[in-house]
Amino acid sequence: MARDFITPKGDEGIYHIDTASWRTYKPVMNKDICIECGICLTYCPVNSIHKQNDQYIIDLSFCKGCGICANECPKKAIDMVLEGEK
Amino acid sequence: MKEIRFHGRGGQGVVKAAHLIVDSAVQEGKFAHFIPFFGVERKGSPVFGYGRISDEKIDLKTQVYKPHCVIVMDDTLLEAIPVFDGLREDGIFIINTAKTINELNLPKTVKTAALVDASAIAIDTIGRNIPNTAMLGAFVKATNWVSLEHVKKNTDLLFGGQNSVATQKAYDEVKIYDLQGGK
Amino acid sequence: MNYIELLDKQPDLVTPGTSACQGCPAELSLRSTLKVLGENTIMCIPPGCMAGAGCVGWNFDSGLKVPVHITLLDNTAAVLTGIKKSYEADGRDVTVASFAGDGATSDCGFQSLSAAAERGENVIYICYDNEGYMNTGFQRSGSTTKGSMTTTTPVGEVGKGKEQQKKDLPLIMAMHNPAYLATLSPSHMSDFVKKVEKAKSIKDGFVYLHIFSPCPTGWGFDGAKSIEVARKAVETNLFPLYEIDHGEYKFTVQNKNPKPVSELFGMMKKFRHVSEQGIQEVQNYVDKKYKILQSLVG
Amino acid sequence: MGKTIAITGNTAAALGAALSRPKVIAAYPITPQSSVVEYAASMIADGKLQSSMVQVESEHSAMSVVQGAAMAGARTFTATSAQGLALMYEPYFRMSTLRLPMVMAVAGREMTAPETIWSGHQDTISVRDAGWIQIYVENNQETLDMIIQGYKLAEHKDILIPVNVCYDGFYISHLYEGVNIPEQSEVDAFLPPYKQEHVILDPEKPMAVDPMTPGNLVMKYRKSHLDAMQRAFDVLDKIDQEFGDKFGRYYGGTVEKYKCDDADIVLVAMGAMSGTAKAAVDEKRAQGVKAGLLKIRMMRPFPNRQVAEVLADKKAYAVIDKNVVFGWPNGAVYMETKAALNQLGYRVASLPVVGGLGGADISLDHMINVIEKLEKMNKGDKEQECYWLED
Repeated sequence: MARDFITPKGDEGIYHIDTASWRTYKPVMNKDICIECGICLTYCPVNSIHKQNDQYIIDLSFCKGCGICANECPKKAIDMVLEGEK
Repeated sequence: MKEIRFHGRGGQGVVKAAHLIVDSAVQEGKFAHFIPFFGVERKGSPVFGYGRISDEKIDLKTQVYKPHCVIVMDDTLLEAIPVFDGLREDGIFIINTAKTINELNLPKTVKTAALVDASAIAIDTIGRNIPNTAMLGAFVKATNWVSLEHVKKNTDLLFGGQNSVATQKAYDEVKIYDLQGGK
Repeated sequence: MNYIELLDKQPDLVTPGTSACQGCPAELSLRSTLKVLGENTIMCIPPGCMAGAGCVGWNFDSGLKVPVHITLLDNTAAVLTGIKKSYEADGRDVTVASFAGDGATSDCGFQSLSAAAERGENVIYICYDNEGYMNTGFQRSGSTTKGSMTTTTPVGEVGKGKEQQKKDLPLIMAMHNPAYLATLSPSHMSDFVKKVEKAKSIKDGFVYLHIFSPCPTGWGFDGAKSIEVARKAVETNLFPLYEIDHGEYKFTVQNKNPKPVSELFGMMKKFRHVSEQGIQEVQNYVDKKYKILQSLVG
Repeated sequence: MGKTIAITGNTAAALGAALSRPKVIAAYPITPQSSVVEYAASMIADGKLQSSMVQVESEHSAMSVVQGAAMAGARTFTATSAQGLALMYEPYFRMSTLRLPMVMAVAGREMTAPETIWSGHQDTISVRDAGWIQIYVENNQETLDMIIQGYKLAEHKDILIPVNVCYDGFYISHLYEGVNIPEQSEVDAFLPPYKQEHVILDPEKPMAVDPMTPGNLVMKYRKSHLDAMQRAFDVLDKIDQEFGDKFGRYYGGTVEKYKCDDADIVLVAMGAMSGTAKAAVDEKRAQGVKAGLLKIRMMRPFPNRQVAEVLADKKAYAVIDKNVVFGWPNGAVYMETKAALNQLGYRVASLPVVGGLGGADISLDHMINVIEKLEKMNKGDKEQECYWLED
């Protein structure tokens, strides 16, 4: 796309970086323990947790592996697991 | 082109008086301007400004050094400010004073002087010692550079009340002295 | 729709991959805020962590899915005013909001903020308070808590961290008589969402929202604990949650048995050096502030 | 065609702005500009001006408010002076580099210290390299007319650069003289509503305005800005022609050449003092001296060709600066004029002159003295020492 250089503006797309590669540990949800309270979803800073078909799913595409979800889960249903394991 | 220097004190309406002269001249198809010289505006502090009236466009944007007319709104300024500086040989000196021509003791360089007790007229007409609109009457009578009719009309427009009465009264009462041969 | 469903279903208007630190609650707050404010929003973000994290865009790409402008550090509230005035003149209802750090808010941007609040501009000024200039490496700000170690209030033979108490920005802004003011914590997300919803509904004056935003990187704690730290700040009354709706003061989260601030101090490195006496000074300040708030609530 | 009434320069500025129908005005009072703010506010209070006016707490915020409004597509106006302009510097730079068109009137005032509130060009000269177009005017009529023209110039699709209309503090801001006020309908026909297309903050068209930008792209934005500035000469000349055809007043565009064609010696001046220089030229012409005046209207961008073409074949010229360049022993316009001649390969004897700082009067005698100094110079004369117009 030929671009004018009048005013600096970002209108071509959404800038993002691959934050998934930042992870050392990844969250893994134990669905047997999960009570589907949704607490993890409300605290995920990167919006990686969503409800799908009545289940909470962690999408790892941008998850930075911060561990807030695991820390805040009232049932301790999320484990932080070293990347590459399991 | 006629050049005028105005002297007065903050609160006496020097700028408004000058504006009324310019308004009148412009309405008469002439060119005129006024450049005030501001210090820090305070009631009572000396103020001055420069006016010009001409049949041709005025390009000058500078102070007046050789006035054809000096207007002094307050005779206490005679002691404080060099009001006579540069007044032309054929220049007119107009002053608001209750004093007589002899009491004023004007320098010999003044050849024509117009005296009017504008403060008394102002108190008498508008009820306050704001002598500017009365001084306009004296100015018109002494110079005839703008018409009394326009000045009075503009005074009515700007101030209303008894101000144009003050203008007329001063026009009628101003005393003009020819001091060519000394007083 | 409860707040969990709302946060789940509303579109995320922030780029999916910002470069905010792991566990950054400011990123969480920005996403949650924009989910509530929605697409009819214009966002101004002055220099700070969220701007630095890419939310204001890079090259030819935007960092948000709503219009965003990086204001100067010190003119955010004035720029909000100008944008809003233009839309008001067109008769178009657009939410105009900021997401500014505490430095841009309490320090050099305060003059423009104070004036916009005094004029009662119909804009939403949001401050995320991470108690310092974290984007540039944690220098102290007016909003830094007393005792805190920062790079400009270092701890050494003589230095004992920041010597002054935290500037109480929400209360200062309260005295500007805004249409709506609230303190928010990402640890209390239901309360958080309600307050942003209320802010969005205000059409008759200035809105000021102050979000407490612990910084794992600068303050020295594990990013997994961000929400815990934020919660502790509420529980200790260091950051009480209240709102002022057109002059009506109200605690939105009751705190019957506040915990000592020492519990908060123990959670992070920035207070590690603070003596008991130092903690007590902050405790006294917190207690005094809370009493003032109680008297305002009445 | 309108009516002629006597008004001050500040009123002329406010009226020029009002006739241009800005959507948003934000301003903060400062001597000698204050009555612009007051007059605009009174027009709004009287229902004569349909603008949204923000009474900001500082010039920094004034420029920031209009920047916000401009990003939302509004036509905006503000005015300031000296310290106010200095306080504005940060958003001032941003307004121009975001290429947001607007007009800001500046009642020129000296910068402190020493403490002063009076006339001077130091304020606008000091920000001449901040990306704005700067035009200096000579009287109240030109102030009003140039503000209207300024919008047309700023908003021209080949330009998109904000414009300063610089009028001398007191000597114009408080000058009271007759000004022809054009009819609103005439101005509307000359200056249609502005529709911003190159950038917008609008939820219907989401974009980041001013994302972080790497140096290789910053280079492109800067080059584009400089290119647009170079187009401003022609655009201003055309706007001046169009304005003159419509309103009967032509100003010469980038420069006004007053009796320059057959002149041997030329004064170069800018702003209110140009009027006094014209009077001096007339007086010396009456004595048989072939003098002329080159009035620089556009200071940024600097009309190097237009200036050099006038001066190239003259015996000598003097540039009267109402500012100084710290670091050179003279003023800025002199430096620019000399650079313009040099750039095109001309060498003409020249005299730098500085006067009028802090409201000091530049008198008719001063101007005549400068002409007389030039009369004594020869074509080959080297650099002259700066001549200071003192009492």
